[in-house]
Amino acid sequence: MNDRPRSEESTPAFPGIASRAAATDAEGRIPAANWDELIDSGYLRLFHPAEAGGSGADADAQFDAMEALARACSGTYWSATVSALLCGSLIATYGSLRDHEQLLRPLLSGERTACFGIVEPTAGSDASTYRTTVRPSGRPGGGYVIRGEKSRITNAPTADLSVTLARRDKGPGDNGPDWCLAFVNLRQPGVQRYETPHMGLRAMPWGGLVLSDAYVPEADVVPVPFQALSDGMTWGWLLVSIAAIATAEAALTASVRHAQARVSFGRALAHMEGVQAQLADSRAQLDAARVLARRALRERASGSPARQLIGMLKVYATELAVEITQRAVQIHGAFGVTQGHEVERHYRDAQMNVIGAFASNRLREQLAEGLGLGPAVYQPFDWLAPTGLRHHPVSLDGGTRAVQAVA
Amino acid sequence: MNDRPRSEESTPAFPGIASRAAATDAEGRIPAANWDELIDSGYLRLFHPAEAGGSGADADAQFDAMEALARACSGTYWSATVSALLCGSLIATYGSLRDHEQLLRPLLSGERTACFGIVEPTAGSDASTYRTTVRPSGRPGGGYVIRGEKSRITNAPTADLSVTLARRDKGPGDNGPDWCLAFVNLRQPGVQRYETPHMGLRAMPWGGLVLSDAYVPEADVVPVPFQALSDGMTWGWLLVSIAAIATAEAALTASVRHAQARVSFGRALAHMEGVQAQLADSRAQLDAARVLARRALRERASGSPARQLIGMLKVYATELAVEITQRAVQIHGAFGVTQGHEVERHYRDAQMNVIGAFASNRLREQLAEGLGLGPAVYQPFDWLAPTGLRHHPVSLDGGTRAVQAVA
Amino acid sequence: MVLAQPELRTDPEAATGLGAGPLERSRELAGRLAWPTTAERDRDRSWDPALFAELARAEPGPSLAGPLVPASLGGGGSTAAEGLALLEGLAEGSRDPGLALAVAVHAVLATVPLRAHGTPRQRERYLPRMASGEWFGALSLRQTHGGAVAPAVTARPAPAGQGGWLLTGRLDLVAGAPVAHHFLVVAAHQGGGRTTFLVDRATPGLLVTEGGPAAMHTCPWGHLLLDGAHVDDGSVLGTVEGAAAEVEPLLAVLDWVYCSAPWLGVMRALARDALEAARGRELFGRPLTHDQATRFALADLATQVELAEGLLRRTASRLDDGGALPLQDAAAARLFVADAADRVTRAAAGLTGPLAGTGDGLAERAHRDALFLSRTGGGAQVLRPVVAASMLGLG
Amino acid sequence: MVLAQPELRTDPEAATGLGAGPLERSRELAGRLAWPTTAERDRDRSWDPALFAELARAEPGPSLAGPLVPASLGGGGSTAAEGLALLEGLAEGSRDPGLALAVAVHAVLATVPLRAHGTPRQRERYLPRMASGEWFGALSLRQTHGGAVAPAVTARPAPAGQGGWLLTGRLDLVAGAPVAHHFLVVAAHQGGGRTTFLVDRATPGLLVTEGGPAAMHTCPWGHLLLDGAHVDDGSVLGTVEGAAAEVEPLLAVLDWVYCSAPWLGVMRALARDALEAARGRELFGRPLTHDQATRFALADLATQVELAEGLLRRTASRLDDGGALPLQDAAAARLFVADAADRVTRAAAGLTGPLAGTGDGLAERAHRDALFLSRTGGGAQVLRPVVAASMLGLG
Repeated sequence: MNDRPRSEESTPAFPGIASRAAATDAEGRIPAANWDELIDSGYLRLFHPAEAGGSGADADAQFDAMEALARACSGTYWSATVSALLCGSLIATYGSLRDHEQLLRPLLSGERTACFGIVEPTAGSDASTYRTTVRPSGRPGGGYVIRGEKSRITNAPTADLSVTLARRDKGPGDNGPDWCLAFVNLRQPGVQRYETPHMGLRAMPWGGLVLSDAYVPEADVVPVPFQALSDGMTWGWLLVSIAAIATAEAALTASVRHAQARVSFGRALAHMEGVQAQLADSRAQLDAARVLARRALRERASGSPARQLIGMLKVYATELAVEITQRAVQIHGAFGVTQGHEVERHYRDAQMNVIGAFASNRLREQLAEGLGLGPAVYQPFDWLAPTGLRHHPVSLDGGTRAVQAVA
Repeated sequence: MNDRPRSEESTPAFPGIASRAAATDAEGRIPAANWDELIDSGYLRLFHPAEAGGSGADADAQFDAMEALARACSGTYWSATVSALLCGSLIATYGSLRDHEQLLRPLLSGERTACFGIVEPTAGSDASTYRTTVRPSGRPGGGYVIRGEKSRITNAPTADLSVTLARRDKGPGDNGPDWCLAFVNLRQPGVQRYETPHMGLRAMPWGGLVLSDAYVPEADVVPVPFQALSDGMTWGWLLVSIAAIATAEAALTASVRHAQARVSFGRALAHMEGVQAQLADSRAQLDAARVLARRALRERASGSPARQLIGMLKVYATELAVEITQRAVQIHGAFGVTQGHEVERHYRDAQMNVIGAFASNRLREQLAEGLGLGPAVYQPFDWLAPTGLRHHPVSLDGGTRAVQAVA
Repeated sequence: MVLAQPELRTDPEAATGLGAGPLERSRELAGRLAWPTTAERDRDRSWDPALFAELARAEPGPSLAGPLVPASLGGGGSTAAEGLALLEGLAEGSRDPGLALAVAVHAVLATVPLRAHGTPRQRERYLPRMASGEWFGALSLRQTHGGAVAPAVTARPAPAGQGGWLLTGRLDLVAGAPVAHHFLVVAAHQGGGRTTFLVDRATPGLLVTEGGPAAMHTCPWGHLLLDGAHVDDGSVLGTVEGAAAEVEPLLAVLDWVYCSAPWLGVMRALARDALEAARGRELFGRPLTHDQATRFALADLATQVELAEGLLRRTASRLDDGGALPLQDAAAARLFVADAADRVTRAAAGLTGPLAGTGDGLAERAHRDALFLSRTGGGAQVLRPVVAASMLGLG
Repeated sequence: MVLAQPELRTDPEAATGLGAGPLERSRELAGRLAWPTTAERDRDRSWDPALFAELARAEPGPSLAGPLVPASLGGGGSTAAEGLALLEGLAEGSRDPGLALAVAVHAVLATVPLRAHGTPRQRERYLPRMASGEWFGALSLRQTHGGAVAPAVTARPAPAGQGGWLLTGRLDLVAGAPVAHHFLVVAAHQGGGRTTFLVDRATPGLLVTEGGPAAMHTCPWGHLLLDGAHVDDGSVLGTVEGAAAEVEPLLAVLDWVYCSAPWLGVMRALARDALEAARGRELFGRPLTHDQATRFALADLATQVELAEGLLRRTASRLDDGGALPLQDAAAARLFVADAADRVTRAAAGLTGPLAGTGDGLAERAHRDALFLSRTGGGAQVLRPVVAASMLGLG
């Protein structure tokens, strides 16, 4: 059933990356050997057509490879997939092959990596608060400079290139969009970075970029209407969803193995109905998530935005993975909270996927809008007092008004 | 309402311990200043009467102090409370003040700490697999020696004393119990220890003891029927439950603060009904847990075993705390998974309480027994095949039998 | 239909120090008088006035019709905690959430606002007859959570000379309507302020019709149609335009606490039924009690009951201790109890209903009625903001 | 009662590539023929033979009475996936889970075992008449999960000379019993082996009585009492003592997949109702659609529908692709759909029922019937071990 993981023969298994996963997590960085293996496997090329330097795999093959890599090492998966799939797609979609092939090809060959510079320190997914701005450099050769700070960005501490969301400093008569993507070379003066230590996905580089008038060639500033960008972002939701499915599958597999091996009170855990119930529920839920994920990836890969479907998937799969890794910790008992144990890592990793890209509740808002409920309407929380339901200590003998002053 | 945390005036707030909590977690050990503060606060004396060197606080005062300390630093709380409350109570209950006052007093004064050596490497809570044994030393001066390994024990890496569950090597004619508690001095040859790194409660010392014929004076080996021990263990369940409540309360308080401060899409999170719903559900559930906890502690402190009540509390409060810390991570977004942030610590700590002492599902088994369902009956999982519901790929055209051989 | 009498459990009050008594007595009474006809009354959606009269006059012990009415006015003079216990026992013994709701509305929700805010004249006129069960008081469950929903009834001053007020509007979900002597009605004035009125059934311009929700069939339900119904100044309960500070928050607390109370009894009955059902069934050739997943479900079910009991009783007892209960504590308790009732009814129905077609059908009725519980008192959409407001300092 | 015709949604099959058709046609048909009387039939627990006849003979398109019967035998000749879609549409259009269950039992559960294991003679005798709706086939939902529950019917050889078998025992939960022409009955032999029999209603020694569970009121329910009922050798379906390898696993898969199918339609209808209800309500003077918690609930509800659809359709389509479906995949799908139905009915009922007393009462009926879904097919207590067995290599 192709909503189960494929057999090992047909899917790259990343054995080296898998064997190093615990150490990679403990050290908090991706070893060079992982990148070598990624390059050799052809993983980075899967998502793009031959003319861009890719191998143009079909959606199911992409899915299998993504899940296999994420199962081997979720931190490595995030880093590689943000670069090759998400940033690669943003460049291919909003840039042009003519102008930006030289940016895209090194991402697919693995010579370089990219990050998607979107979030800023002041707020999460609310773009209205973003301040990073691109303006003409004023230098003789033309071009632009970019200034601002991006934070909590995958690959920011190590990437060569940032696909950066920025405001455009529009001169008079410029009727273009307010926003642009700036493809910023991070190997230049005017770029500072920092790392942000994080609970899970420890191997994944994560942190901030401080851009102090870093230079951007004219061709690498692509004006984009903000709404048009949202389709590009769904690649991020999708890659995170598949990370979650892989982490859940890994935790479930470990749970089955532990249940078969572990004896308590004279019986292997596998013989206990309570354990069976946890395994079966996880299996059914994960199957459902995987069917939805394959469908979403197929639709997305065929060019449909599939926004609603991918949003549903992101919310469900990431929260489910937290639940399944929690069950795995419970089945493993003290082993599951011992550092260095696979399940302890999955538990920390799983929560990162809920937060990563758009967080669940932000996505739920968008899903509701997609259901025809209209955009979110915020109203100050001041509508309780007139109803008589605020600040009224109540007494059976009518002390209401007397006590009210105190409240 | 005394099922809410008391105001700061009436409860020791452990300000120094609280201020060091993040650093204590990051360093993975409890600083000496914490022990000084604990001693000065009188915390360690609360749980025992004056004749044993304690201050004999009532149950509500004990509860308030426990919650306050656990909110300040859960790792410090675990270590201190396992020593003074759990080990202290085991010594007081199964030993005698005459023989063991000299063991108990230093635990309450803070000069020494103790661990409860129960679990062994082979299995979790299944005592039938435990092999640690006490036998007569054969030395001229009499006394006993103890041999075996205890693992995943709070305070094992640092304690001075182990209250150790062991089998008795019974000579002919010895009709005493098969089990004993041995109060083992850990500052002697024949004791080795190791640390086990763990996901949460990092400041709490956790690890193993290898006892190689360590000496135990005759008076410090207390034969106890196994059943009688179970009442002593409920102190452990209770202390873990209160840790969970404190961690949940801390995470909830942080969530309220963050919701008030954090602006997204032009509104503080506090004005969003989705956030309000999470806060309100947490509040109601935590209130219910705290009412049950106070009742359980009152009953236990008054001498009732309150086994069923404490078991229910342990299951509910610890799983609830995981849920509430998860909601807190979600409300905090990326902040909640950044190392060094309070909520990231609470999230890791919360899961330890589910596993610590008896894990939830083991307790559910005991609760079921307490409901009159009889003891757990394990039966090999071999009862599906005869029903026709195993290994039958089914075809609408009757391929069942043909395919069956393949399955 | 042959059914065993509900098995009695030792009174939990004895353990919690509330003093033995009201719960056990009311449970015994309800088990004897009400339970034999519960399934039938539910099926026929019928109300038995004789049964209510018997419950109201039962001796000894606090009256079920007016436990919170002072003894000097003919009531039970019970504490708030005792009142809670009476409703718990009533529901546990009768295994009838609808009957218990009808009694809670009459005996607490319609009564306490008179005790708290009535003039001496109002108290003397209504409370003794309500406490005896002679006069049934009713109100709409749409009006027990303040002005969260737009007021359905308006008040305008009666023409000069006539005095008093003219009330116009419709109210549904009126618990007790078909049998009530009078109604508590909150009406909005043109300026937005709201006033509570005592409206006698005989008021001209008031039409009472039958009909109710798809749940709680044993509670008598109806609608009120007020078409310029004239009430005099003496029918104002509390202050004119004072409802938002007087009767409305009180009604909210009373609904959240006392309409939840029966569910403690219902949950206990369901927990007992579920245990019995598990003991009686076999699966895969083994007793269901050997199935670990079933054991876990029963353990969690018992835990929910214990938690809900503890929280709700603690909340009610605060009305005795300090005399004033913050609204948000009552809302938190209701939020918890409604959720627990949902969990417990589903878990119990998973073991006992709806396949059997035997027994008195409590599993199915409770599964249906728990949904009603969760939607009344404003539901989570009202309760959560009330709780959150106090946490956030907003609202 | 004035109700709007259920709003039609674009056929989701068009998007998923199943080919436009069966779902939409069956939904339209059921909306036109069945839905106007659904609330009434539920209230009266009635079965309308004329309605079934109309659904069975409706043209064009696959027959609702025998979609999976080969066209050569007068059936619809549909694929497994199309059969699923027909039942989805039937339930969505009729808003009647009970009617859809009755049709699923007759048209799939009672039919496919004949297609799969019947002799040519049996197939020719039964299938054309079943596909036309002339003969209704029935069985007990206690017998769709193998030998998990102890067999309630025993078979012993008839006395020498007579030949055949004598069946003795009782079966309840027989869907279709009051209107059935014949029954599938699994009976245990003394040695423990089990055989499937086709038992005609006219068989001497067979008594059919009416009566059913406290749910799914629009399905005709009954009990079978077999008192040494004599059946000849020609009534054996499959091999003697072969049920555990033949009909039992097949029935389990059919129940898990096809009795779940209607709930995809019911969930879609509920999701639509919940959206409408949220659009129509105000709370705190604001449209409920502005309430973030309500929006979240609706988003999760829609997600559950999408997940359940995807998993169940994928499972059914495997019966077309590969021709053999592992039991555990069907069990996992049922486990998921029953849970989704529970979540969706509760969420929808939280927005639409049971206060209103308006509409056709789908929220309340579905809330009641989803409990039935979760308890049949063996319930989680059977489904989970089946799934776990394949994961663990045990069982």
